[in-house]
Amino acid sequence: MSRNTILTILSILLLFAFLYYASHHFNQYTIIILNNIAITMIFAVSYNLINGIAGQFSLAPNGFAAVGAYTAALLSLTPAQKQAMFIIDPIMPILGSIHLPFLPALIVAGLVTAFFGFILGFPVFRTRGDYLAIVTLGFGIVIDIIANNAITITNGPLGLKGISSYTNVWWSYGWLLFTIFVVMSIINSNYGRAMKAIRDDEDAAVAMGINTFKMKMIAFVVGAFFQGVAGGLLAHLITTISPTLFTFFLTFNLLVIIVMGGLGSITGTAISTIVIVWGSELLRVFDQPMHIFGITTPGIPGLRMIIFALLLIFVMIFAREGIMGKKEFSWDWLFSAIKGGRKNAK
Amino acid sequence: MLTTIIQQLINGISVGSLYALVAIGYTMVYGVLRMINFAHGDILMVGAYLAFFGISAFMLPWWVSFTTAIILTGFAGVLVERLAYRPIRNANRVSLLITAVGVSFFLENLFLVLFGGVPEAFPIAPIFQGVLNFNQIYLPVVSIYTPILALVLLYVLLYILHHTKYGMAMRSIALDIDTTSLMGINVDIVISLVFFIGSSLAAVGGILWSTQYPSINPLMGIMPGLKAFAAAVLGGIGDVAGAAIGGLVLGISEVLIVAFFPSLAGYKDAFAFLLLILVLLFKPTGIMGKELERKRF
Amino acid sequence: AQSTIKVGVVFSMTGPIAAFGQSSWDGLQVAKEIMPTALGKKIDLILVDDQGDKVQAANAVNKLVYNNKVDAIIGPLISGNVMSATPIVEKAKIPLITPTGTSPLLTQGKNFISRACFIDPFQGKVAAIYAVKNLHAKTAAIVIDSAQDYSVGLAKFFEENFKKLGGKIVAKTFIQTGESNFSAQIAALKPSNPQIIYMPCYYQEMALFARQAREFGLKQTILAGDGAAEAALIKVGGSAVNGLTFTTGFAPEAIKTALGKKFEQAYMAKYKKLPDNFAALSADSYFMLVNAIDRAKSDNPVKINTALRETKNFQGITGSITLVNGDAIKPAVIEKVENGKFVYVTTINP
Amino acid sequence: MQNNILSCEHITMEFGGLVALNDVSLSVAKSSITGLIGPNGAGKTTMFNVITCNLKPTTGSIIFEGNNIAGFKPYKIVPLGMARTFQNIRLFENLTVLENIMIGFAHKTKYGLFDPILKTPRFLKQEKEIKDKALELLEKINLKEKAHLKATGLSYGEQRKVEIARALATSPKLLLLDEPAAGMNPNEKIALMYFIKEIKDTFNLTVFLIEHDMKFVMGICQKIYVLDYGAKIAEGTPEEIQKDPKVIIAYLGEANVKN
Amino acid sequence: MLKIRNLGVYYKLIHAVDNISFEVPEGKIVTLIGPNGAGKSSTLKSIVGLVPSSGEVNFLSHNISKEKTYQRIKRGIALVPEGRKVFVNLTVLENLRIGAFNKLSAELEEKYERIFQIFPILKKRAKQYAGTLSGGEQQMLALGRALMSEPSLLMLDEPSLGLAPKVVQEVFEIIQHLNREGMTILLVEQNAAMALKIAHYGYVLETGKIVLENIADNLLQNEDVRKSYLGEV
Ligand SMILES: Nc1ncnc2c1ncn2[C@@H]1O[C@H](COP(=O)(O)OP(=O)(O)OP(=O)(O)O)[C@@H](O)[C@H]1O
Ligand SMILES: Nc1ncnc2c1ncn2[C@@H]1O[C@H](COP(=O)(O)OP(=O)(O)OP(=O)(O)O)[C@@H](O)[C@H]1O
Ligand SMILES: CC(C)C[C@H](N)C(=O)O
Ligand SMILES: [Mg+2]
Ligand SMILES: [Mg+2]
Repeated sequence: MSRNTILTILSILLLFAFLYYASHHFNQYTIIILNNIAITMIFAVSYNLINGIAGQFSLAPNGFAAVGAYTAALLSLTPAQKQAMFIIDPIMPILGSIHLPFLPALIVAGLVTAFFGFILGFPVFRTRGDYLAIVTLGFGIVIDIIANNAITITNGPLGLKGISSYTNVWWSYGWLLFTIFVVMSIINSNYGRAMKAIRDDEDAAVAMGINTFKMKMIAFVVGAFFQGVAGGLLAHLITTISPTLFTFFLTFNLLVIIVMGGLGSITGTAISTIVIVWGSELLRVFDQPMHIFGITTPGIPGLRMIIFALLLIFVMIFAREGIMGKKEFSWDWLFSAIKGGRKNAK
Repeated sequence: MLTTIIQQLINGISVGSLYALVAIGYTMVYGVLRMINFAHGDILMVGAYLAFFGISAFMLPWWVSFTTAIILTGFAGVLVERLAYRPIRNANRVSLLITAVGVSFFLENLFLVLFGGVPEAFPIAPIFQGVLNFNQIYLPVVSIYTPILALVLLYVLLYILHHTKYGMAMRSIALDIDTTSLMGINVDIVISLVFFIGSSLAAVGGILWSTQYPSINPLMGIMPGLKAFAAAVLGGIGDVAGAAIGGLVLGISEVLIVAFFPSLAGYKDAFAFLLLILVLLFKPTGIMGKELERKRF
Repeated sequence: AQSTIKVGVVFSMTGPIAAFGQSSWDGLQVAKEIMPTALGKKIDLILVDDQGDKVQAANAVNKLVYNNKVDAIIGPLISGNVMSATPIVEKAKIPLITPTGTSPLLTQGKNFISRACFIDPFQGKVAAIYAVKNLHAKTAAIVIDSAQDYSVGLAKFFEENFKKLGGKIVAKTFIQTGESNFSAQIAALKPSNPQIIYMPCYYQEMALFARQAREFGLKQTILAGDGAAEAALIKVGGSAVNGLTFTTGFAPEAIKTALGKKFEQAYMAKYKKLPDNFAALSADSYFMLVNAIDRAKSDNPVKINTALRETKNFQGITGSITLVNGDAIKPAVIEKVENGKFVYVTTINP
Repeated sequence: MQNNILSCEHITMEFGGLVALNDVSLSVAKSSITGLIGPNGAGKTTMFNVITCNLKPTTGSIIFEGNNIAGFKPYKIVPLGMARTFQNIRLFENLTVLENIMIGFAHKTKYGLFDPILKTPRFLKQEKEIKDKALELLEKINLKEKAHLKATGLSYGEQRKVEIARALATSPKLLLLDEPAAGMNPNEKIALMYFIKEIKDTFNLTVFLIEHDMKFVMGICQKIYVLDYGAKIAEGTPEEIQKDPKVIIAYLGEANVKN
Repeated sequence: MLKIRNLGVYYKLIHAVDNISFEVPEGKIVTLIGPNGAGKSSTLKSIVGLVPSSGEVNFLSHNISKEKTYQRIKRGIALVPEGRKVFVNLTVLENLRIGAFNKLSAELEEKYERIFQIFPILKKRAKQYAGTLSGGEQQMLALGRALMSEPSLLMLDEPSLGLAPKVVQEVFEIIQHLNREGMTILLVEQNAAMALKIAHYGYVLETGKIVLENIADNLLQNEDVRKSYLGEV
């Protein structure tokens, strides 16, 4: 085994040790945030495959997340729960009786979402640039509206409640590692190179004999699969889903994350996910009464978002290439940096 | 039956021209900066609030209040461009988009903090009051003004764009900012002008919108913004006349769907976007749109 | 064990039903001024905004339970949001009392949910009786907000009772929270020419719907539920809501208890207006909670919950309250909008 | 004609009302260097786009090694043995020089999506092969030291070479070059001429090129076609073309003709 | 007319132009030659303020280094940018019109006529979108557009790039003609032989530095120049 493999395995073990400690000693709220980080990272890493690596400006993740979340939730809810919940119209009979354990439910959710991605890919990849963004944005909106109206499937705007909270740090970080592994494997292969070529110059990529449609489709479908899974994990974390959860805001958050981390950099995505998820949690103090210099200000709803928006605009103005640019972390890089640091120290 | 159809058609045109008005401003900014200005809907909200304060807080006559609101909103748009968009004018598209959404959040929440989330009742100007009744066909007076105003403003805008030198500058900026400044043109001023016009149009839209649905709140801009965006794309984003057509098509089809397929009522917004996706499939640049930047081999 | 008792508050301070949250919060603060302590400990209110959204409500409750470690929760205000918060408090064993969530499903099979208000089967029945007896309606149209559990449920209870009393539902149409253009729904209703329109929705949509309905020549009485009991209805609806009649849990005119009088005075002094349904019920929730803590002689959430659910003949602002399985059995009040004001019509006992 | 690797027959290409190519027929002999010249807007690049199937001609057929390829998907042309460069250099900006070249081998990889995920021997072996071959190619063009630089960090002339090498990586039989010498100074042009001749021999290629620099074209091509307003106005050896009065009037101008 | 002192242009880490100084006297043609990436285009762009630069740019005895691009243009400088950059979505006539953006519209007709005299083909194409012109026509349009502002200093960036030999010939003739009518010209070219033939004075730029300057004819005779830029081995 090479040094790098050993180091990688060691750090994964370290992560698991941390998670073990966390799940026994941290309070539930912190654990929810830890889960949130992992799930958001799954979303963001897979989203970066299509947006950052293949360079297709898709705005579809909220739609995919919805498909995944609803699929997983409908599969894992018990028939009795479903019967009780559908008060406007009864649930579709097939869906009403089906019941699966968590893991199969997640995998089916991923597959169903990937299938949506596949179908959607046909119209989407007829367009480019802003129009592609718009078509995928439209997809998200259409999914939202279907979720609101296909009442026999989704229970409409009332949403699904009482989903079992299966998601824990093991599930979410397990899936996260798997996602990163798969996405990195693809990036570091001929597929990834071809996707990057398409991003830089699509016509030139065609001239190199690359089937650009196929490559974009692969990025899209693989991304959709993991976003579906992440949606499923999310549903089983917060236990209540309704169409409002899957609005453009979700996509927007991911977009901020991948741009802030550096479009195309998985390392950057990981870092900025932590910054954003944790950071917006910290910002919550602004929504609560604050005690500054002995004066107590009442909690002001909205203040947090104002600050978030302002920070966002500042980041866009001052950090255009993102935290990592298009670079990735690697052990070699780390060691040479340390060596370089030593040299400088002398 | 015929009454119902006519009634619904009137409703459609009235909503549609509202969409059109907002869409025109949307598309104008896009046409010049190639930027989807997600904050456009919120600018509309700002316009509505300003008009509201003019009448309710400062007791101004409606027309003074409206004109002031329209002008002030125009300047608000200029300010947004100056502070948020200009510093990243040369950045990539995604950063621009994110900044625009950031501005949108900022405006929504600023108004939320300042004025609270409780809706305010928008005062209806005397000329917009009342409903005409022709044989069981009801025609609210606003619905007469809206299409007319939309048409007039569209005409004015097209004139500016195609028959004045500033309009020409706007079109050339859309293509290449640097080369435009090489013509001795103060690009910043021209872009400010675009934002002024676009935002003033949003204010007009906001006032009319609030007159038809007289409850204003800080989040009121989201829906019209989204609809106008769909309309703008439907018509071919960047094309002013297209935006107007897109708005009408959207408004009418929306109303007709609910009227004649009541069971599909909930899908009316989906319809807008399905229509849009379909149009893009067969004409990837919208109804009136031309291909934007085509890389030549 | 802590020096203060922490009570989480989940209200909708922004979003489509922000007015509910604002009124409720006003009422709650007055209540706290009246009774600032329990067991001799200061009570700390921690407000989190749920933006009127189910998912946000679940997030808010999560945060209160696990981050702020509250001992009890007041809110959310609307049924859908209560439902999404329920699994969290049931699991964490923290008592939750909703001031105004009226759906019967909220407490069914639950151990930690209570409420200060009546439930919808009763409210729907009262409305149906009023429609038939007082408004002499034989036909009705129903407008349902399909985004709200409350609306869907209440519409059903009204329909059942109205039919039982010989009435006929001639049209049913759906709207959604946040919409503003109802011309299509109105045009669809119009041909059926109902005698009344039953609209168990929230104030914002109701006001806009009423305006547009009047513009398109629909003159029928609109009958509604407690979602109408908010001043913003009149502010937005203007003259179009004159005549709108609704069932609700409270009217200042119906105050009889000592606590009620005291509250009314303090509220008047602070806000220069009369308390409304939301202020009163939120305050009642608070008083019930304080009362339960005192009876439990402990700030242990499970013990508080047991005491709370055993509340009997508590003399609250809105009358004598007894909880059965967390549900309050209470009279309903009928109010009406007249010349831009809410006017008390009558009280109907269960 | 068996020794023609490419022949275009009666190609007409219309854009809306504009006739960019009007019934043009031409053929490229195996192992030759053939030139295509003509005034700006004559339709030269359009002709290339038609040949590489980036455009579908309104009428006409393109016979490449005996098969009519008109209407093929453009990416399917490369495996048949045709590669091109662009009028403006179009390298993949964010990839290294090495990766740029590796892209040229992309169409030949034979592993599926699951191979890289499972790290199968097939995947590892092919990746190594591709990398080795790409390095080999870079060595041939003396750019091995710059393999790990971003492509945009190279000088213009070097970028041109990388672009050509990238095309070579696809193992073409026919190489199409669109104004390869544009933007180069006379010395660089001469170097490029030698380079093209050299790769033609080492890789046993046929080259078809567009160029406005007459020294270049005349110095390198065995046969030249001349387009004007979308129509072929002349064909022949460099000597014949230089003397052709039609070409002089349309393209060269009196002053450029050495007597 | 134009005096450059210690001009420097940086792009992040790349030092494209390194402290150069040179002059363009009134009424002359001065040419700037050099290999690819020498910094020629960067120099021209910094003179009109399109890229940030250090040092001093003096035009008609005014220090214009702090001015915005449009202000410098208004002073009477025009640049025909590399790659023509005509506005493809405007018509030929509109392209000309925008060239004279700051001029009174009363004089427009005369101005158009002057341009059409120099480039008769543009008159035929007047109503066409510039995007549909051929490369040579676009180059003429770019020149015409620059002339519309009646600049006292005309700067051209590789006007012969990608043009057919015949058109190259024409373009150079026009440049000379304009100069004879009194226009000062700063010409950047790869085609050093042609450029030096029509210029009065020349500078050779290599990796951001001026390595050689002289009367154009002398440069033409210079051994190094002949070797490096004229393709004579
Ligand atoms: N996709 C297209 N749509 C419309 N017109 C086009 C398109 N592609 C090329 N043309 C037009 O076809 C004509 C021929 O263009 P082409 O690019 O082939 O010329 P060229 O011979 O390569 O010229 P140059 O030497 O300047 O590169 C031009 O008039 C051009 O504007
Ligand atoms: N916008 C830019 N960003 C980064 N580097 C740039 C930029 N523009 C030019 N450069 C770099 O600056 C240097 C000088 O470029 P410049 O375009 O001025 O050269 P030039 O002499 O005009 O070359 P050419 O003859 O190829 O046009 C080159 O190394 C180039 O890569
Ligand atoms: C605020 C009230 C109108 C809430 C309503 N009773 C509900 O249960 O949703
Ligand atoms: Mg060409
Ligand atoms: Mg240059």
